[in-house]
Amino acid sequence: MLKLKSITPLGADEARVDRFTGLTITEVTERALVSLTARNDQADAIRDKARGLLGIDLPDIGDSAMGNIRSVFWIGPESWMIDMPYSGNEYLARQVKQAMGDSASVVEQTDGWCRFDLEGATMNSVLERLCNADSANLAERAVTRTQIHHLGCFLWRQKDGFAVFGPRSSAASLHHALLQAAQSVC
Amino acid sequence: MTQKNRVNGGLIDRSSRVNFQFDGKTYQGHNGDTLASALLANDVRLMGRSFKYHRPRGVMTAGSEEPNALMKLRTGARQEPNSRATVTELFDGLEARSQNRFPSLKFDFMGINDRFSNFLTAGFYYKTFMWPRAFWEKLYEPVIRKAAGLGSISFEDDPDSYDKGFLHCDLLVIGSGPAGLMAALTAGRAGARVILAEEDFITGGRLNTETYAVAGMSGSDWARSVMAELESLESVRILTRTTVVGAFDHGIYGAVERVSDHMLAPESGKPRQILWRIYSKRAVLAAGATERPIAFENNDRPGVMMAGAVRAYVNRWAVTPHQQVAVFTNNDDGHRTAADLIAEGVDVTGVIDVRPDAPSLAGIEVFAGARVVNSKGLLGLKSVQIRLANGEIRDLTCGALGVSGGWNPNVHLTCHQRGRPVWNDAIAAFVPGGEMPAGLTVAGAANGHLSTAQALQTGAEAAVSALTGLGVSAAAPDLPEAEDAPNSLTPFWYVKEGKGRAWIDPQNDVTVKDIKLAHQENFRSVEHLKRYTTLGMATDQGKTSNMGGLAVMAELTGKSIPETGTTIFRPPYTPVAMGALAGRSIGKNFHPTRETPSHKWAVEQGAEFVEVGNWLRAQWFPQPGETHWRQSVDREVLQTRKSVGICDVTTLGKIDVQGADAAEFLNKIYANGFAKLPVGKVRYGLMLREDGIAYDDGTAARLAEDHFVVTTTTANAVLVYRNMEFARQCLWPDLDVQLISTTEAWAQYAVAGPKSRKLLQKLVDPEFDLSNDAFPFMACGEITVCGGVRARLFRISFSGELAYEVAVPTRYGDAMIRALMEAGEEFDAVPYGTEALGVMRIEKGHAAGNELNGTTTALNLGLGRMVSKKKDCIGNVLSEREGLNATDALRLVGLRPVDSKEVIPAGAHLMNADGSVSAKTDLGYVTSAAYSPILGCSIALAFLKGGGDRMGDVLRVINPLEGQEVRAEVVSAHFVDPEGERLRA
Amino acid sequence: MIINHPLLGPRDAQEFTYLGDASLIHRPDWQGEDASGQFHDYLYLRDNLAGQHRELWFHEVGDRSWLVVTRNTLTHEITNVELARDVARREGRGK
Amino acid sequence: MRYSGIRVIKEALSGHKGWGPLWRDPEPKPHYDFVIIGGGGHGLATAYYLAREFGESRIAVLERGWIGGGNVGRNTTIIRSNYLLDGNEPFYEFSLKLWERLEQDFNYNAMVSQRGILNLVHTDAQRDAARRRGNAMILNGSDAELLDTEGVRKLYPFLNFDNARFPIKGGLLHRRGGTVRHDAVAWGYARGADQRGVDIIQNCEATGFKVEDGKCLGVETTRGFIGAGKVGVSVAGSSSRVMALAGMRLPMESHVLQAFVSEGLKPVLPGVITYGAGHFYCSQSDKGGLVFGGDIDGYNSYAQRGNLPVIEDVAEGGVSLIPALGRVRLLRAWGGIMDMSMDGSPIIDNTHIEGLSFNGGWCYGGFKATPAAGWCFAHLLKTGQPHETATAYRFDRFRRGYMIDEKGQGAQPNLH
Repeated sequence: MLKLKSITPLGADEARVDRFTGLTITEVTERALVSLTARNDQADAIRDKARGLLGIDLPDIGDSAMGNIRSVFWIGPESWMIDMPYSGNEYLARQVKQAMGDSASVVEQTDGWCRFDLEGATMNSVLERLCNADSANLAERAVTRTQIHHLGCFLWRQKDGFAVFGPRSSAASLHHALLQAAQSVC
Repeated sequence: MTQKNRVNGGLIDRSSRVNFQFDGKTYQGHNGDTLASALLANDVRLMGRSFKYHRPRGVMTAGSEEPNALMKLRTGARQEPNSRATVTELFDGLEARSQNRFPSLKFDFMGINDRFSNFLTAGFYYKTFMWPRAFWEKLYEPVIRKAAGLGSISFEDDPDSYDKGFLHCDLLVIGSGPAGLMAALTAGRAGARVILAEEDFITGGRLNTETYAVAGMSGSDWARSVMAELESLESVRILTRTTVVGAFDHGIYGAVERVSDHMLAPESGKPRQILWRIYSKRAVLAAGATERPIAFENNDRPGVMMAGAVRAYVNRWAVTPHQQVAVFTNNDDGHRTAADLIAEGVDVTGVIDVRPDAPSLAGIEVFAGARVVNSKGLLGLKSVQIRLANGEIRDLTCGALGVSGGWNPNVHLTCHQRGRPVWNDAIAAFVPGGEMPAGLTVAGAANGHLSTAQALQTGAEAAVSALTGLGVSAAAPDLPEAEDAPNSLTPFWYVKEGKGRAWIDPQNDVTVKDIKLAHQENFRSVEHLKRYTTLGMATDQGKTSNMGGLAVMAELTGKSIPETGTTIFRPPYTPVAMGALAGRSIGKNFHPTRETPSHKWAVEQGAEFVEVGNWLRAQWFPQPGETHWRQSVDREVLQTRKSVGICDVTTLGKIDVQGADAAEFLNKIYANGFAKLPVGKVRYGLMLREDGIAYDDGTAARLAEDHFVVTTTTANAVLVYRNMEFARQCLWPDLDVQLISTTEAWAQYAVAGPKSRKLLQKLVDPEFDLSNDAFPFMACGEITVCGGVRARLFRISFSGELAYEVAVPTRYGDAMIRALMEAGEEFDAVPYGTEALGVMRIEKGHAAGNELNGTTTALNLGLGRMVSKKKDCIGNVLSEREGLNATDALRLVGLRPVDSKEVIPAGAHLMNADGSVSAKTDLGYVTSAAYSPILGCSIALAFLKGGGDRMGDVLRVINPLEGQEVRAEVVSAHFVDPEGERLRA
Repeated sequence: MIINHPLLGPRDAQEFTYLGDASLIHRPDWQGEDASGQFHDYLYLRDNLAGQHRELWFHEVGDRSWLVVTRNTLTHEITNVELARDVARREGRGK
Repeated sequence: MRYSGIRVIKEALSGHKGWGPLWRDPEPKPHYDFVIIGGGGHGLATAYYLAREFGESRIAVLERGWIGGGNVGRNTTIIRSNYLLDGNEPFYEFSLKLWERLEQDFNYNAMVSQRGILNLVHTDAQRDAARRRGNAMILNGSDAELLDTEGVRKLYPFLNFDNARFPIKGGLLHRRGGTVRHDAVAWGYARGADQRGVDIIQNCEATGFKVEDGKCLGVETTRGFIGAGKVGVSVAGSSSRVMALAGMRLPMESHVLQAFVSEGLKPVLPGVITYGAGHFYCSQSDKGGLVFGGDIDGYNSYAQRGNLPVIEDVAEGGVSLIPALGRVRLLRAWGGIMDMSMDGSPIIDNTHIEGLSFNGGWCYGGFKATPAAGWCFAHLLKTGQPHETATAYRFDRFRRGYMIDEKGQGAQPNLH
């Protein structure tokens, strides 16, 4: 039997890293994503089940909960994205669905997105050339949808930087936009 | 070359030497100069030509309101027409050229227009050039167009890049004069997030151009001291070279920062300009005021300037516009100009003050109650003729005349949301009023507070009140001691003496006479006046001229100025480069690109790509020896139908639908029924709009009782998702259903052709049975491939062959296409692109975008019976309207040329075999056409009136656009395997 | 424009897609009397008010909520924003 | 007074004393045979043709503000007859033919300039659609040519052919299309109507209709009641507001469309060009400004102003199509209110109230329709029957299912 080899959203074998004065842009590929949405009137039920499964509380609107390995961020009314290491979690959706039963709709989202992490002293100056999110004022853990180069993205404030999620098919366009803004600022 | 007109002092760096060119001649200036100040320093007064009469023109102002000194900057692809010399920062190597003249600025053939000015009055062109009719486009208009316009563009691609950015603040302060500085300081000290935007390349506004002391120091020094504090505050952001150009809804302002315009070219990777979108909670407009002229005969000569501009040149740039200067004024400001000139040793030959009680001025002759009635000097002012209070006419020698008719507050941004300014008698000017942009307050001269002390005070007050509105307490700083002279002005708009022309709008050549003519012809409303005479429509948008025109009209109608009308302004405040508005989204980056999972592999195969929305899809895969695309496409079709072909179909929208009521929900969304679809099955579905028109089709696969995957067409993925969310949230909010798009998450390949099962069996893990019994037509299931990679398999067919669509996680998409091709080698599997896909769907009579064109019903498509009448679904009620169910309604049919060598073009119209050809006899049109390699001829799908009854008829397929006519037979749209045996095999 | 999203706070209107009058929530009964006439009025006729206007916006580049926004069509001032699903339920929509 | 070159010379030599007002400002009379509400292009044209073609003279045009202040004064000046559908193309072709002899007809130079309109195509599907449209135009007596990429390059060599996201694959050229000096249209019709006895009454707002027994007897205005044999409403942008005075709800929404002009430039664009891959179309005025526009802002509005996203969107399209535009400066942006109808097509029809007729719903296509809309509305007012080119523009088409939907967007006004 053939073994399939994965490639990154930018079409390479290895994740890409771009370094500028005061900014590093790191492509992140080894994360698994699963969306979790409460069925009607089941929001409380899935909070309990999620706590049991993940060991963390589902975050409030616009927020995220970050554990050592697992994180969850809010994506819509009674809807969250679970973020875990890819390795060992190729069937994450199935596991989450089993835990949630009929109380939630669970959808595999891992390959729906590409992700670039931005870190460094100029990250806010770069982001202000890219999107209307008030990145300098985003609290740690906050997550927001925003538009970058006409693409709907998630912007997630983490401890030392930002994670930008964009649609995977447009990874090259998003990456190009990030690089141009970085060159402009750095 | 010496800088003959340079005087002492100023905010220029005399240690620097900056070389620049004007009309090919090299001059020197200093850092801190503008192009205009440097030209004046070099005694260059003639800087341009006017729009209509090509009259010689010199600089009139020292700011962005400049109507006259417009030039082409730079050369080659960076050539930039109509640039105002007054705001062009001087840099080494700057090349400027005059425009709208031929062959030279001093001698301009079109200057002849001035001789015929009596014929070229306002709107003369509306009354002539009508005969003969054909002459307009051929003769009159080309001549007019060539003569009109100002500067020219290079026609080359702009080599520079532009950024966009987004800023957030509590308080946006627009302008950094005394009012703006105090507002920013007040808010900054209170800890508010402040953005201070200044159009100029230094902050301070008129503090840099006046000689008054503030807090015991020069105005510019005081400004520097405030700036030092502001710069130390972390919450304050200072943007110089940044013009706030528009006030938009809800506190959003557009601002343009000129990052690199003071350099020969931008640094590598850096933008030329940035368009900032500023999200402000509150804003203070402290944009100052613009001085207005007094019109008199021949008031447009180079050397006639605003008095405040003369002061600015002397005090800030250490330049006198000429060695001999006179002043014409109706207020005390003109006297300041005279005093400042004298202080620098300039010969002031007189102050002409229309006020009989004009104050006297030491050392200068003040002509009280006098006026300027004419001027002399062809290419530059030589003298003015003045009429004294006693009626005596006298000539006064001067090479420059500073004119002051008072000051107009810069209300522009307050008008951007249709706010109408209100009249203020005290300063005889309009001040902000009416419907102001929410959250905007106005301070300083922009609000009619013309003294420095008032500006400082109102600036602080505006900030305090703005912050109070935000719940932030702020204290006004102690106000520094400053000039607080009362405003003494006698309104005076134009000199009535003289038969010649007195210019109101010097760029567009609108004179007092033109306004009189407009009045005579009943163009009396301000808007009619503007449109008829072109007053205020030039590049300066009437900043110095609108008020004058209004005042003349008011006098003619016998009404007051506010009764006559108001001047209102539209964005942008000053002209903005289109590049800045477009930013990075141009050229190849106009829209983001979407790549399919097989993109990298397809590139390696040498595929031709085509844009489908933002997607790039492989169109066909040329093989060595193929010289025409048709060869590739025919081969792909034939080989697919003969053996097996593989196509990336990832671009179809995929929406995951889950919930206890998912089936019921789909029953409402689709025209046909879904409630009874068994788990493990796929069904074709047709979606209607509420108006009964078919707008999308696709499939829904039931993966579990409470779980479906819906596919949409590539083009409508976003729209279908939005509509489904609307139905879920707004129409049936209690249905238990959840939606999320998964288009990107799966790489999906069609594997089509008689050998497709055999091929897939090599990749699908052995525990999954693909036999026709176990996995029949329209089956679906979750499987694994290649040793445990999770996947989905659908037995659906667009090609009409035995076919599957297999989906794997996108990261494996590249490996999957390679695996499929490798496994397919023994079957001579081919990849096929969108062209072959299109050919095969036409051969099968499947509707696609050309057929689902937003005006066709299920009935038109031959799918009328799919629309269930037994349930509620979007669109079923209105689909029953008579107009959509006429007996001769369009029906989808197939067409085959009678002569198989002929080609039917898509977009052709259908006519009966005999009879006339006209719109009235039009029977329909060809939607899609292709060459069918299986049938060996051109085939087409068409909408034909009453098409169902016309099978076998021969029609004329006409394409008069390209002179083509083909006879074709009406046939079933299902050209290949109409019974569908192949796909069930 | 800025729409004050009931869950997310102020958001640029550019993130939203506009549909139209909030009366589009009130889809008629397909089996009601004169259903065709009812649907015609529902789909095609508008008050098109110059003044306070309740209208539907979809947070397309956001949390995918449909909102009912009350906005003055003369001034663009927005005075109220609600989740459309709450409005729909309150105004009698169900399954 | 007739206008001519000779007259201009004579007046120039005698101090321009002979020029009189283009229209009078009369006091309203108590009664007219025809009262037209709305002194825009359509209303003035309606009055003009009622007088000129149908021999009527007791006509008044009521204008809330100043004539020509609505969409005829704030459009992008394009005229064309390049529609697809049967309900539309005969009407627009009629209109274009009227434009072609308008200036001689009303003796005013409105600068009707047929310099050609080019609609670019970027995909095969667009080319198919352009072919269908071009053929429909030709069948209706209009003109069309299908150009390939090289054909486009010959006309506009400076477009983005080599670095485009969506390459130019050709275009549909409509040579008789072009531009007109928009304000002059209003003034020309006003002058022509005034000369034929029409009372043009500015600063006169309609505040209500007097309806008795289902018959409209006249109009209440800010300047008193004005009786009328027949009332025609032609108030694009305010249609819903005015017809609400008669108790009617219309199949339309009001939306803002922004338009733009650049600084004056020496000749750049010979004709009108429309981008097929973005929201941008552009022409150049005789004064030298590039006049361009794009999409509507997309939300209901009566505010006559728009917002930044659409300005940016238009600029992106413009610079993507014409890279040299990057250094051209935008001088002015403005907004107008459009009657966006439910299928993108207009209504010229009687209402359920006898003696009250309506003309509106022109979306952003009203300017080019001005002569034919005036003519057809005059025809309707005079005869009670629709003109033969305007038979499809009825109120009941939505109820009966005969929409005229050129864009195929259905009942969503902001997409038309």
